[in-house]
Amino acid sequence: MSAPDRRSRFPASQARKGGRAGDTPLAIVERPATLVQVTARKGRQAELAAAIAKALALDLPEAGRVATASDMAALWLQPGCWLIEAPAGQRDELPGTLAQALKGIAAMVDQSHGRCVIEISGAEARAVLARLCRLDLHERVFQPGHSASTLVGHVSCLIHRLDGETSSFRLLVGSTFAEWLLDELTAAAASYGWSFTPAGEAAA
Amino acid sequence: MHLIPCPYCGDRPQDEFHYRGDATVTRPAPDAGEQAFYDYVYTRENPRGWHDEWWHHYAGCRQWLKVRRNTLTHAVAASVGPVDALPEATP
Amino acid sequence: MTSRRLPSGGLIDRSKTIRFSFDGRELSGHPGDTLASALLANGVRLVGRSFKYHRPRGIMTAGPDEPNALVELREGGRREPNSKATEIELHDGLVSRSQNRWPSLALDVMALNALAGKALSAGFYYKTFMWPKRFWEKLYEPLIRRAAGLGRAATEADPDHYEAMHAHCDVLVVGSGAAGLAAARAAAEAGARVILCERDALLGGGLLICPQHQAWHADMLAALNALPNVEVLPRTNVFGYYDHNLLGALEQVSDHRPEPGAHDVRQRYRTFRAKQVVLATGASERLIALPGNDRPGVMMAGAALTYLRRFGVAPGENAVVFTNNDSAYETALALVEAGLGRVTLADVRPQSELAGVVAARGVQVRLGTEVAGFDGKTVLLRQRGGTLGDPVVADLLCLSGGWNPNVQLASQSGAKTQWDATLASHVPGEPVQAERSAGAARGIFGIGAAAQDGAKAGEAAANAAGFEGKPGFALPELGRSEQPLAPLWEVKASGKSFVDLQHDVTAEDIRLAHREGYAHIEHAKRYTTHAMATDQGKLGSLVGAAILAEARGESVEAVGMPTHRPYTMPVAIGALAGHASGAHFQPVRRTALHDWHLRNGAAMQPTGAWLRPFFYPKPGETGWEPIFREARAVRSAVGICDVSTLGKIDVQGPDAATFLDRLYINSFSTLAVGKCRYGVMLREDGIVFDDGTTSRLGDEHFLVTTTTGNAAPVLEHMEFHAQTVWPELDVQFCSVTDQWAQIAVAGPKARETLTAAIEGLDLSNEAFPFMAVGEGRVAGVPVRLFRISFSGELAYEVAVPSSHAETVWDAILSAGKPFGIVPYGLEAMSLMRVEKGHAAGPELNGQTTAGDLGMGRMMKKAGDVIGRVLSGRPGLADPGRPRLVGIRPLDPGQRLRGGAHIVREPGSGTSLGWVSSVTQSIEHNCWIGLALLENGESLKGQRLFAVSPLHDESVAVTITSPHHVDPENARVRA
Amino acid sequence: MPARPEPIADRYSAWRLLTESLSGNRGWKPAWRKPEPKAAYDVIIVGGGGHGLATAHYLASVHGITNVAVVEKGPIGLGNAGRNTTIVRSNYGLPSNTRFYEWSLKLWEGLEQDLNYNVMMSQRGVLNLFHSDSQRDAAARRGNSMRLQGVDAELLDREQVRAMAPFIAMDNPMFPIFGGLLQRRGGTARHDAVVWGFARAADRRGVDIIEHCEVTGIRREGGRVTGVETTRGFIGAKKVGVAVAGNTSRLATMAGLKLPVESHLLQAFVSEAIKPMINGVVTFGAGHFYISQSDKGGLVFGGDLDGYNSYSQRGNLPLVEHLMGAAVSMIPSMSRLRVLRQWAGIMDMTMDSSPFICKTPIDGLYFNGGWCYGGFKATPGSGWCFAHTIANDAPHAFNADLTIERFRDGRMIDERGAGPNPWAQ
Repeated sequence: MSAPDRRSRFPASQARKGGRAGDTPLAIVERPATLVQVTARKGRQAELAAAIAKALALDLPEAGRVATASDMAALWLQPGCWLIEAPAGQRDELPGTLAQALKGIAAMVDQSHGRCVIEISGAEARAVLARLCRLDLHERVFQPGHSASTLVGHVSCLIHRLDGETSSFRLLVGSTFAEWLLDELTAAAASYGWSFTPAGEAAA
Repeated sequence: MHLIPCPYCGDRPQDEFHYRGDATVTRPAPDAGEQAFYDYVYTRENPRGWHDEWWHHYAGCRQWLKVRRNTLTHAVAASVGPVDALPEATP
Repeated sequence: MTSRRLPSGGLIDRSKTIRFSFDGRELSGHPGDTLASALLANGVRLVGRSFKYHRPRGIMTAGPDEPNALVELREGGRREPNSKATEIELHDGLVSRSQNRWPSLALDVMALNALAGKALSAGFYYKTFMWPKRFWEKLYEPLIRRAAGLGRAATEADPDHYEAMHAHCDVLVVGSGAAGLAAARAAAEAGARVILCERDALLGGGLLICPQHQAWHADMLAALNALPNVEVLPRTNVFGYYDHNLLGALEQVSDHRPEPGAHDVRQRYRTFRAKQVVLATGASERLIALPGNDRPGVMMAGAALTYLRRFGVAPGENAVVFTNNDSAYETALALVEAGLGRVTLADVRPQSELAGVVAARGVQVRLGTEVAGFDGKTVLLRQRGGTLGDPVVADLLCLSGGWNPNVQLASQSGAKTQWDATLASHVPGEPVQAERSAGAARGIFGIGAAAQDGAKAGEAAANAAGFEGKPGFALPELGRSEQPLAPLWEVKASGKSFVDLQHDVTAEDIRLAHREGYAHIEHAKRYTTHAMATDQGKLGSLVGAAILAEARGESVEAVGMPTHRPYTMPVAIGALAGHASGAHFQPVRRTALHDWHLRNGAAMQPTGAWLRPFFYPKPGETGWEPIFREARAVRSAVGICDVSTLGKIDVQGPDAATFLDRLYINSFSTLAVGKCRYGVMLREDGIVFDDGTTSRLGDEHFLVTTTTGNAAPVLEHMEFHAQTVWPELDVQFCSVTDQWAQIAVAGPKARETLTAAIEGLDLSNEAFPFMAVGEGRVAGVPVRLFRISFSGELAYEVAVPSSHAETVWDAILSAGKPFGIVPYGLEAMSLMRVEKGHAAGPELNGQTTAGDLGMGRMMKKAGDVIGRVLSGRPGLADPGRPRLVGIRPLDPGQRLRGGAHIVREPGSGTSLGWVSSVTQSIEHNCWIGLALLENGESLKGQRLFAVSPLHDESVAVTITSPHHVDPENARVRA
Repeated sequence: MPARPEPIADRYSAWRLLTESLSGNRGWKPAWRKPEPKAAYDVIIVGGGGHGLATAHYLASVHGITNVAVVEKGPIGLGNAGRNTTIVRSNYGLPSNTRFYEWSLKLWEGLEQDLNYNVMMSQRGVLNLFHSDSQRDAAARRGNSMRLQGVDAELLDREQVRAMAPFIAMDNPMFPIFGGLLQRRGGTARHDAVVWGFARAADRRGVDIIEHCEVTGIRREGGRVTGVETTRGFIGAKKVGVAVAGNTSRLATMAGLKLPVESHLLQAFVSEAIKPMINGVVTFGAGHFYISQSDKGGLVFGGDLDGYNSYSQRGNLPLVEHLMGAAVSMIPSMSRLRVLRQWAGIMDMTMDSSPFICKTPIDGLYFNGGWCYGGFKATPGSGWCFAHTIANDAPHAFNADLTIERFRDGRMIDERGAGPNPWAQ
């Protein structure tokens, strides 16, 4: 039998709203994913890129960038190290697939449960982040496809901007910090209003 | 809030980094003896001016950077990755 | 009390009335008023008492330079001392009180200090209060402390909220006078991202009192609002200029309201990271030291003009304007226009081309004249340098000693200030950071000239930030050029002439400091407390420096000025904390089982950044009862504990084993796949750094566990050595602390419990012995199983992908039900670890070696190990060092205390060591402990004393092995 | 206990204060002269801070050595002596420290009389709060060590802390107050007055205090020091004592020495003056925050180092944000008070956060440094022990362990166990 997958990092929480009933509220949505961290063995970076391209039809991006293909993405983490992001449904398969594809080429570590993915969007998304993060996220500087590992609400986060007309960002945070980060986000968004939607329970 | 130029991530606020001081001392060979290790761990030039030092980008790319920073003005002249060498001299 | 509100004029909304109170008196004003203008309009003249002599004081300025009009605002948790009435926007229901007086503002008994004035000269307290010795704390100091201070702090927590906000821009413009507005517009039209900060609620600075430039002012505001790349921030004072072109500011979001609206903050702490900065911070008018220059009725000339033009208030009935420069002539005219009885202008300069102009409009002009005294009713005029005075009836004395460019921010940025002889003041020097000053801030006065200078500065800043666009907008015409000012610092005549009104520092005090050898500006400042009050001496610091210069027989330039440091204006501490205080002070980590613990009544306690269950009390249980119950369950049956907070680091690569061999004093290359081993790592200085078990999951794959507190430091330690010391090693690692939740299952029934819960793993002692590692499934969830024990019982730890933690935890609980399984918390765990004699935090305290902890033998014979060499230093290798032992009281009824010291005999002052950890033992039914004891090995079995003078306790103890339970380790192998 | 010195001439007295006040305060003499340097001295002290001036005072008053110059690159007392948070205490846990700091505290207790200058030494107590059982045990270990050495210490429980300091938030979710270690004899003193008092007392005994005289070199012949090169020329000396805090490494380099010292930035803050709120000194285990209230009414507070080598005396915002957060978390009623001024000093941090007062490999050259952020409280003790060490060419028992060799020998005096990472101490 396979596990009933409780994907939310917010076990007690249902969808919530808070702050001022403004017309530019911040939408906070938990987006569970399959996350696999791959780190090239010494001098095997090219082979790693090739293997990932072969196995997932995904290019490994340069520093500070995100590469996407179909329903997958590769996020740069460190020199020689990327995070592969796929739909939550692949949590059981993807690690195995990659373990095979990368044998001897890279270290492969499942982080699907180690990181929580939080998407925020709304006209004031950047203004909310300006209260929590010291980076310049102005669209002139930080565009869709750009990513940065930095501090948000005093905790390490990987942040990247998504395409779309309303400004929206994704935050990947250590899962034991997820509730802290949610508190910081809702406090920072209080003057605009906010809504939070945790990941739904998956069917067993 | 200082800006530390990260060769991988660009200019980043100092609170993304952890400091580890003097990068001019290097760990001696295991058989180099007590005096060598004593100097590595304890004795410092502690210059008033340009100083090559370790900064760990813990909230970013997690690399140990060699940063040349002025201890009097807090200006930063250069930074390189863990195994790269900083430029010879800074005026 | 007669109203002094003029029939018309001013930027106030006369159609609305605002009620407020001062010292309990109900008064009224209009929107647009400050508390100060409203008080003046209501004829309030006396607003405060000075710091030392408690002299009566009135409103002196119309801005942040105010030394006198400090009031206590609001009530309860919102009570706020030392607010400047000149900076408070009037709002309905505002409650304000005068400060530092008793019993009342009008009658203040401390004013008696003034009688003793001569004895209370600068630094007098350094020379006295020394006899008799003991009287200082008992008598003198309490009196001084009660007399000193200004307002009172609140006694309750502040109900309001604050937040930080971090902005970036190409060009930051500070100040929105003519120069600032022009700079912002020029930079923005060039294409730059611009932020414009203004301390005031209204933009315009000097433009607000220049009717003739109203049109241009309005046009500039409209233009700036229309530009999408400009952010305008009123009520935002830039308080500091820091390294790397970062500036800090305070935005007063809600202070102009009775209280913040729901979801609004009171104040916002802002940082600006700017490519270029334009400082258009204007200038401040300076004081003239003369007898009585602190009386109610004395006001800076520019302030008087502001009250007349901006607030429509006449600050007096008959006025004398005393000046050494042109600017005050406009004040004289405005006073006449306002219909004051008699307006006299005394100019120290022998002639002035403006004399005729203002005389024609009804001002009595007295050239070559100085003011030799003021008593609140009459002003004593006399020929410059003369002796005979001629009294003029006046209740208002306006002073203008010239203007000081506000160089604080430029100076903070690192630019050395320069002396400008024509201004008799300092101007900003060569920039050190990417900044430039414009307008009055660098001594360029007059709306037209300042605007032109600002426009140039704005365009230059934009260009420097990489924007080439050409701004194009009209500038106001240049005004007439001013006549040179005649430097004037002090009018020497009998009576107290103040250079610092708030701290009651007189010209004579400065001279006394000089006579006593405190002649350096910093010494004189500290000795007299000149310019150290809440107004930061903006009015008089230069005057004091000039008087010191005269005493030293040197130029003011040579004397110099004290360094400018943050803050340009005092900043609320709560604002700088932002959101990060109280429960939000620093990040809180929660394990995947956090909610289960809460639902099941756990007593949660912080440990480092984590919240963890200390125990799970049952109804009626008190004190140690829940801890004993949980520990007994583990020792007698089985318990389950959330140990997810342990640091977990995944280490892979061909050189992983070699790498770990160098990190730990013991070997891991010899560890078999499917096994784990306890390891100890040292700092390079030979002191123990961390410990934990490391498992070999594959030839090239290890899982390291660290103590909860060291998870991050150990990872950084690994990264440092892998990246910089041994870059040739092919090893990869990352933290998996959050990926895996970890559950300890401990007790004689642990095997049965897990056997019932796990699939795919044979748990028999043969198949899965002590220190074995394996994989299986619990409730369908893939888990890793480790047979390790912290409690000293047969025990396992189950690692679970963290989202499944509760599923697995529940499954184990139900599997253990038949055996009476209970969840146990940190307290029971530490009880058992002390019984077992495992070293933990209190023993791994950064002062102990492996040898001290009885693990010296673990050091491998050969090979490079971090800390090996320096751990051989005589001081660390000394066999006499304190060593880990166990202690038990001879009388089982007596309690032990952590932090007690071990001595040979009660009363001995010689400590042989200290007690690091204690607990009540359920195995021995008495207190037991761990201690670090000099020559501990050789003292086993001896009787010594654990003394705690702090508790007045002395307990006879026996020294034992640290392993109070199962020293031969039979249970964990069972 | 060693004997007290003879009183100085030209004393301050109540009578003197009265007569002066009646004659317009015209009779006061400069607290210290501004002499030209002589060609040579028996002893030159480099550094006109509290420690250097105290050393000169005790050389003259205790050892009768008055042919002494104190050379200072700027005006006296404007380095760390004028930039600290004025805390005085001896609540150390390791005997080598307790011994020294307790002697210093004893000197503080008689300092007004010794100097005939009111340095406003005020023993209103120093209270160290702890936030967990293990922190309490560590505090008890320290307090008991003090008590065994005859130093006063008390362990307060929650309720005693609440009674003594009602302004403290007892139940911060992450930093609940478990209790505190109190040293009643601890307190504060007026930092500038300490400098001026020592300067005046030393001057009155014939010590030359030479300001605006920067040492540029240390002249040696045959392994023995012969004097110092300065911006005002060479000045000869039989013995040279260096007490320059943050600049210790620079002076060491002039003498060809390399020390286990790094210079780090420490910020301090003062609020607007308010009526009495905080009586003694309170320090929090959380975020290393400490606070007291000056006699003028300002809250004086500080915290951790900025955390990177620096000689700049320029503070930085990360520390400010953290510190103000700690302040409001621990003392919620501070929220609406305003911080008035911020400043920074350069700390000479050693690799175990304890100081050294000792001889060097060079004959006649002595070093006093490594004060980390604790130099102010040590001022009299440091001067007294340094004077003894210079006068006798051998340390006193009080500073016998405070050597530089201790690091080579592995006998660190590491109260906090932070190890050789000055930025983390």
